[in-house]
Amino acid sequence: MNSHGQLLTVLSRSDPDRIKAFAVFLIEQIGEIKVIESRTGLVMLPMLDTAGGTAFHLGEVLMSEAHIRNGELEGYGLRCGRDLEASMAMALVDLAIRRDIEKPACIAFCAKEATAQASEDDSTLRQIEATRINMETF
Amino acid sequence: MSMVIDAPRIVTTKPLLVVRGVSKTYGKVVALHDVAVTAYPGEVLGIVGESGSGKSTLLRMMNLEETPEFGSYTLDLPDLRGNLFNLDRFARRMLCATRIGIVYQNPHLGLLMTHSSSGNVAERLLIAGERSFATLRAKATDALDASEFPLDRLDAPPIELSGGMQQRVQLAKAIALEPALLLLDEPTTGLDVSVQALVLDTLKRLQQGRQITMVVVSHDLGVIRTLADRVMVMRSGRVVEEGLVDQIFQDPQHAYTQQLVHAKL
Amino acid sequence: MSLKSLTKPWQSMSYGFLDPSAKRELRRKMLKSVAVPGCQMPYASREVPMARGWGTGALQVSLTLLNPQMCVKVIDQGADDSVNAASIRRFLARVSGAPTTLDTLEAHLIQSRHRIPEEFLREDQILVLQVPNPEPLRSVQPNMSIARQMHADADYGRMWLQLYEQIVRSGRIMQGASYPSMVNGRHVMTPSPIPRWDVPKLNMSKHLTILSAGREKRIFAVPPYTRVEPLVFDDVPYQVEDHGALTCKRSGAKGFFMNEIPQDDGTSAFEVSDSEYGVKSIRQRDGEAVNLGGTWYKHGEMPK
Amino acid sequence: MAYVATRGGERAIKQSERLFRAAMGKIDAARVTEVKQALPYLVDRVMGEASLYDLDLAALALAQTGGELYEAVLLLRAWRTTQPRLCVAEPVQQQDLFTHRRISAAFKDIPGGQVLGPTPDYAHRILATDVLEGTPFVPEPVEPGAKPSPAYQPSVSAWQAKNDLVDLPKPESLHGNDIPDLTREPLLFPSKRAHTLQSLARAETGGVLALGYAAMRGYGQAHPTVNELRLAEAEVVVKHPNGTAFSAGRVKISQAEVVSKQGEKLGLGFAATMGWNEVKCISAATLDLNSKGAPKGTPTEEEFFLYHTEGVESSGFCIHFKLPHYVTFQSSLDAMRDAKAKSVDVAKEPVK
Amino acid sequence: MLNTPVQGVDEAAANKTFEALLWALSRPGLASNLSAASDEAIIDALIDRECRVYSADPQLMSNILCSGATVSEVKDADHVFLGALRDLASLDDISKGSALYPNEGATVVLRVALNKGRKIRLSGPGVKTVLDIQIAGLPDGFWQNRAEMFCYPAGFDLFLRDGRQVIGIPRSTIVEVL
Amino acid sequence: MTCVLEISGLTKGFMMHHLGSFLQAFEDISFSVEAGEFLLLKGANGAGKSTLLRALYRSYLVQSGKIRFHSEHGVIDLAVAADVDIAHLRRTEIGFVTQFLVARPRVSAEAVVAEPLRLSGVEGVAALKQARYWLEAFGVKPELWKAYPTTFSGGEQQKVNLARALIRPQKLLLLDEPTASLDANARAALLSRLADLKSGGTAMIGVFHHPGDVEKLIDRVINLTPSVTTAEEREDVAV
Repeated sequence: MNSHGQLLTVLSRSDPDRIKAFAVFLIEQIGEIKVIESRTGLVMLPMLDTAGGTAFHLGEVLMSEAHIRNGELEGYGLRCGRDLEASMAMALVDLAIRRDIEKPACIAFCAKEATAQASEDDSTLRQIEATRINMETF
Repeated sequence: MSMVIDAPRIVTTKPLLVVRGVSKTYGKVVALHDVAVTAYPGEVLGIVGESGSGKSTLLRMMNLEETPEFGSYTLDLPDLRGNLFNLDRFARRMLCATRIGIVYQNPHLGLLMTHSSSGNVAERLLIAGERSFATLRAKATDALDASEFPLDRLDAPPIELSGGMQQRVQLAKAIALEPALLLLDEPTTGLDVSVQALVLDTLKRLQQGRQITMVVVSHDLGVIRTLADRVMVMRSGRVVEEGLVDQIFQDPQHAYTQQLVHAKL
Repeated sequence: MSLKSLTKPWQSMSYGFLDPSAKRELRRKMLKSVAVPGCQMPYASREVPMARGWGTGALQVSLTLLNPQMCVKVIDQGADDSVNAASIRRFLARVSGAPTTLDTLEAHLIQSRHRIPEEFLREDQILVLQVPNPEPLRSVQPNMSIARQMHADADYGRMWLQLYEQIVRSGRIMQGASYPSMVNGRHVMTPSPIPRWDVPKLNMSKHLTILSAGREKRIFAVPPYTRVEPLVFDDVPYQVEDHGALTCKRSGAKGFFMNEIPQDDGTSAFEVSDSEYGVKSIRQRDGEAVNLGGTWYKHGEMPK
Repeated sequence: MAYVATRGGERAIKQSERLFRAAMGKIDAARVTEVKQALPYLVDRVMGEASLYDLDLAALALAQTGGELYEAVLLLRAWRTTQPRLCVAEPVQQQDLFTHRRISAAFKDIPGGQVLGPTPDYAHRILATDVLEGTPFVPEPVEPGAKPSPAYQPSVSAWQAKNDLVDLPKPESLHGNDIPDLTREPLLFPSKRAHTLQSLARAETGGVLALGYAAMRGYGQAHPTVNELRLAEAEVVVKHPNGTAFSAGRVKISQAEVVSKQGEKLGLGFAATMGWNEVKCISAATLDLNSKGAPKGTPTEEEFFLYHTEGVESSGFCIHFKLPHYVTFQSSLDAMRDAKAKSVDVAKEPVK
Repeated sequence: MLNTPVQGVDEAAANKTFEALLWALSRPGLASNLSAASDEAIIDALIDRECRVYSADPQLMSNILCSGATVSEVKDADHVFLGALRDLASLDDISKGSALYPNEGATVVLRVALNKGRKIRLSGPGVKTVLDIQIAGLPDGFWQNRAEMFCYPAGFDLFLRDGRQVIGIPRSTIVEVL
Repeated sequence: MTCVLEISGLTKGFMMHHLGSFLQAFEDISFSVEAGEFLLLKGANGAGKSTLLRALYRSYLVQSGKIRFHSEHGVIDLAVAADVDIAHLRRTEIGFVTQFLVARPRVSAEAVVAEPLRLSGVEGVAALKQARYWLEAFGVKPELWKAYPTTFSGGEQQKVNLARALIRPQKLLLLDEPTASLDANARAALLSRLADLKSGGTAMIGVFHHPGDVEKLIDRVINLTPSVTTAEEREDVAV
């Protein structure tokens, strides 16, 4: 859970209200923030076809992007949907972790979100499991 | 077993058509192997062989529809130098439109079935750059007339015509620009015997009247005997024997030619 | 500082509707189409808020060219007041802030469906034509790859043959609008479905014409001073619509392309197809001071 | 001014739009939310055909067009044009799909098992008319399984390849930017496989079904068997500026593989789309399976089905015939009259 | 339902530059004014992540990278910035497309001095009859080399920039050295 | 006297691949012919008389030996001359007369007869005039001249054939039983034409069932019957 990739994955899926509320409290401590990008845009999603081995485009996903800089360090947020503030919040958390500002709090926030997400998945998968066809009929 | 034939000594004109060392393979199948063809101006060269012998591939190469892996092709015509297989697409198309005529076994390959017959002939002239409607009309009519096509059907689309008439439209299209070389791919196969004879007769007259150099490909020995001065016998992509038409038919040397000639009897 | 102040306000639309990279692509392809007159250049036609076939190709060109200083006129079938023209004009103005006009002489950019105005276009004007089907060879060769090869080979025998066939069957060339034309002696193009009347206006004209087909994703152009020659036989002259002697019943303008209006008594009346030219003619007749421009056709004839 | 007729068009179009909107009344956020919750499969279909994944915008498009699907798709596709492309995500792979539904008709049981997931397939199609009588229809809750279903499932075709039943090509290793993109380049024939699959992914569901059905009924060369059908969620894996890969979220996708005997091996057809839309994927995969060597002008020929299932283009072309065509019509009329006059002249000529 | 979006500064500059380029290419030999006296103006108007660009001028590199374009070798580039051209050899590899794909012919931007130097005569599309202009700063044999390399409609299209001024020489233009 | 043909060491046999056997037709034949000379080939059935004629015409290929023909273009060995040279000589200097006409549909009798002249370059009208003269000489009724010989009786066809074969004076004429089943009038016309040609310098080599028909023309006889007769008689390979 501690790799950068896993952290980002959790942050991008985190509850928008909770991450916004959490990020506000980081702003002051980070200090000067240069906003490189704050926009919505499209992320093209390709898929690998299993019959011909060809990668092709399924379509585009609307995402909100935030790219900020403080000194030499950069923070980045990219989330599904058009909630620009949520992606900005994600970029702030990313930047804070890299700058070692409130790192334990950030890590704890991520851990809590991860648990919530895992529990959501578990619930979904249990419902799915209920639809499994049991083929051992004889 | 027989003796080696000399090079020409009396006839000093240059051959119109010279194909040398042509080879072509499709995957592992050898379509042609080191084939050479020569045809003199005004000569009719017959190519016989069963299907798959490579004769049609060879003809398509002479019409520049296909390119071999090796070999050269020259036509002794003014302003035309070098290996024709190296011509660019434009030069090929113009050469085929203006100097080479072709009649296919299947009229669908050579004709636009729903355009007028005269239009089919006119297309050649249009490709060659003719832009006068009156001239197009006159030349198309002449060519159809020379092919003994009934002029009251001038603008009938080939789809409404009999097989024999369709071949006449192809022929008219082929000769519309007085080509130096006329290629015939099984020109009468698939026609009724009586119609076959008429089409062959038209071909013979045209050839004699205009002294067109012709290469005719057929598996039908009757067609070859009627039209050709000289014959090449092909098998499995190779030339097994060639000679004067009466010699090939009366004194075939190669086992395969003998079999072919005897099977006909 | 708050999250809100860091975040840029959400702009749900770019200037001129198209996002900047879509515009860049159109710019690149417009340049290529000018560099090879009459040659269809493929481009990534984007989806715009209008149905395919309603001028989406021309719209993308207009949207790329427009700026707040550029005055735009939109014509559909000769009329500025046609519903589609009105709708496109409103859209162009709305997303670019460009001023609009109905007067050919005032416009910098004219987007048109199926007509070229009767008044001369100037060097500083750009005409953008809507093209439903950019491929002149479509009727003789439906396969696009083969048709493209035919253009590469300048192989237009079939095209000519089609004209020959029409004369044989009908005694004349039956091609109505979209008359195939040779551009710069090399590429045959369809001038979009403008009437035959308008095709000579493209030949050695002072203005730049861009033709764009959105559904088919093709763009081509006729630069100024470029030869545009309708395909005709030497001995069968090019024939424009027989409108030279007709008089507009509303404006009295004579010698222009007309719309035929069926009348209750079974006869036809005519009115000038270039609606704004008709309006200006009426105003002039009524004694207003109108700036009526010079026209390509004089007394129903196109001077050589 | 003597002449003021020209404004009729502008007024008419303004009023006609008002009249159209009047039927739908006020559109607010609540309505969009309602559409999103009540019609998830319709929202999915619009997102798939528009090639734009965003539940809110798709629901808004539906609300704004009153459910006129072609219009809704057009609206969404047009809006796409205003947005920059941020990047291309990592290609989604079958084994990484967070799977909700997975069945195979080819085998009774498959490694990983068959899970039905959400489906009305076995529901009795009875209208709940009680709702109209005032008794709400409340769905019964799912009784969860004792353990969670595995999120990720192995591929059936991979098992078939191991058993030498199918030839699976080596997957291409393409950089995202190198994958051909139909929205940026024209469709040419023979089309690139990436174009074919992308075109099918955004194709109009009804059109794909009609042509796919033609292939299934006998206008195709191969009878399809559903090899594997999945409704799933895919991670959108992107890169942080420093190069770290992460998932920026999940989107719903559907995917179908169909098989038929081709010589000594099985031939595979494939299709996938954004959103959950089984009928489209099975039909599209059937077209893919049947396209090889299909004769020109038949429903299973690539050029035929790709051109004719592009909903925005075909519906646009269809309605463009409503536009005035009087100039082009006048031009033809003129040629026709002249030709007629000429033929009369010819008839008057003396016989030579 | 909509408010008119505002044209930003960058957008306005790119629009103006393109207007100049389109005008110049439509009227070979006649100069028009870019939004700024730099190749960067051209990059901003034309180049994005879908382009492959070659630049002989290292100063342009940051703009090119910023546009998202792929920096490539000359032969793969659709846009070629050569700065002041020193030798003819660098023209050989520039993509000229083909009769089948004329669209693959590159756009080439060079720095020259207008209104001095060699006199050339232009004709072809965009030129009413003929047009004589002067261009300095191109290597000897440039125009002859160009004519030999092209097989219309294959070829590349030139923008020759002198400060803010730019002239266009599309491949369709026939150039005669006087 | 001028030599027209010198034959030396001529040997011909037939390899019949389907039977796997070889059949000797003649071996080591040598003789020569002068201009205006008429040579009769004699021999038992199967001695190779017709085969020799066809070998001289190059319808057959020989195994060895030389056929030196003194053409207008110099001496050429017909055994190995190029096909085009042979074709040229057949059009201009060497004729072959058989009793059978190869008629083509829709070609009139006069056109059939005129054809060899046209092929050798004589202009159409002049060729036709001569053709009619010879048709008349061989006793073909004028009403038949424009008709198609495909519809003629065997006898009439043969007359057309002779007219065609003999219309053009040749340097060398090969005669393969042209008199068989010919009526008396036609035979007389043939003899008269042959005599004319002979006095004009044409060298002739002929095979006749009834040599008596041409007795007056014969200058020399070559007997082809070999000292050891072959065991089997062979009909020429016919097509």
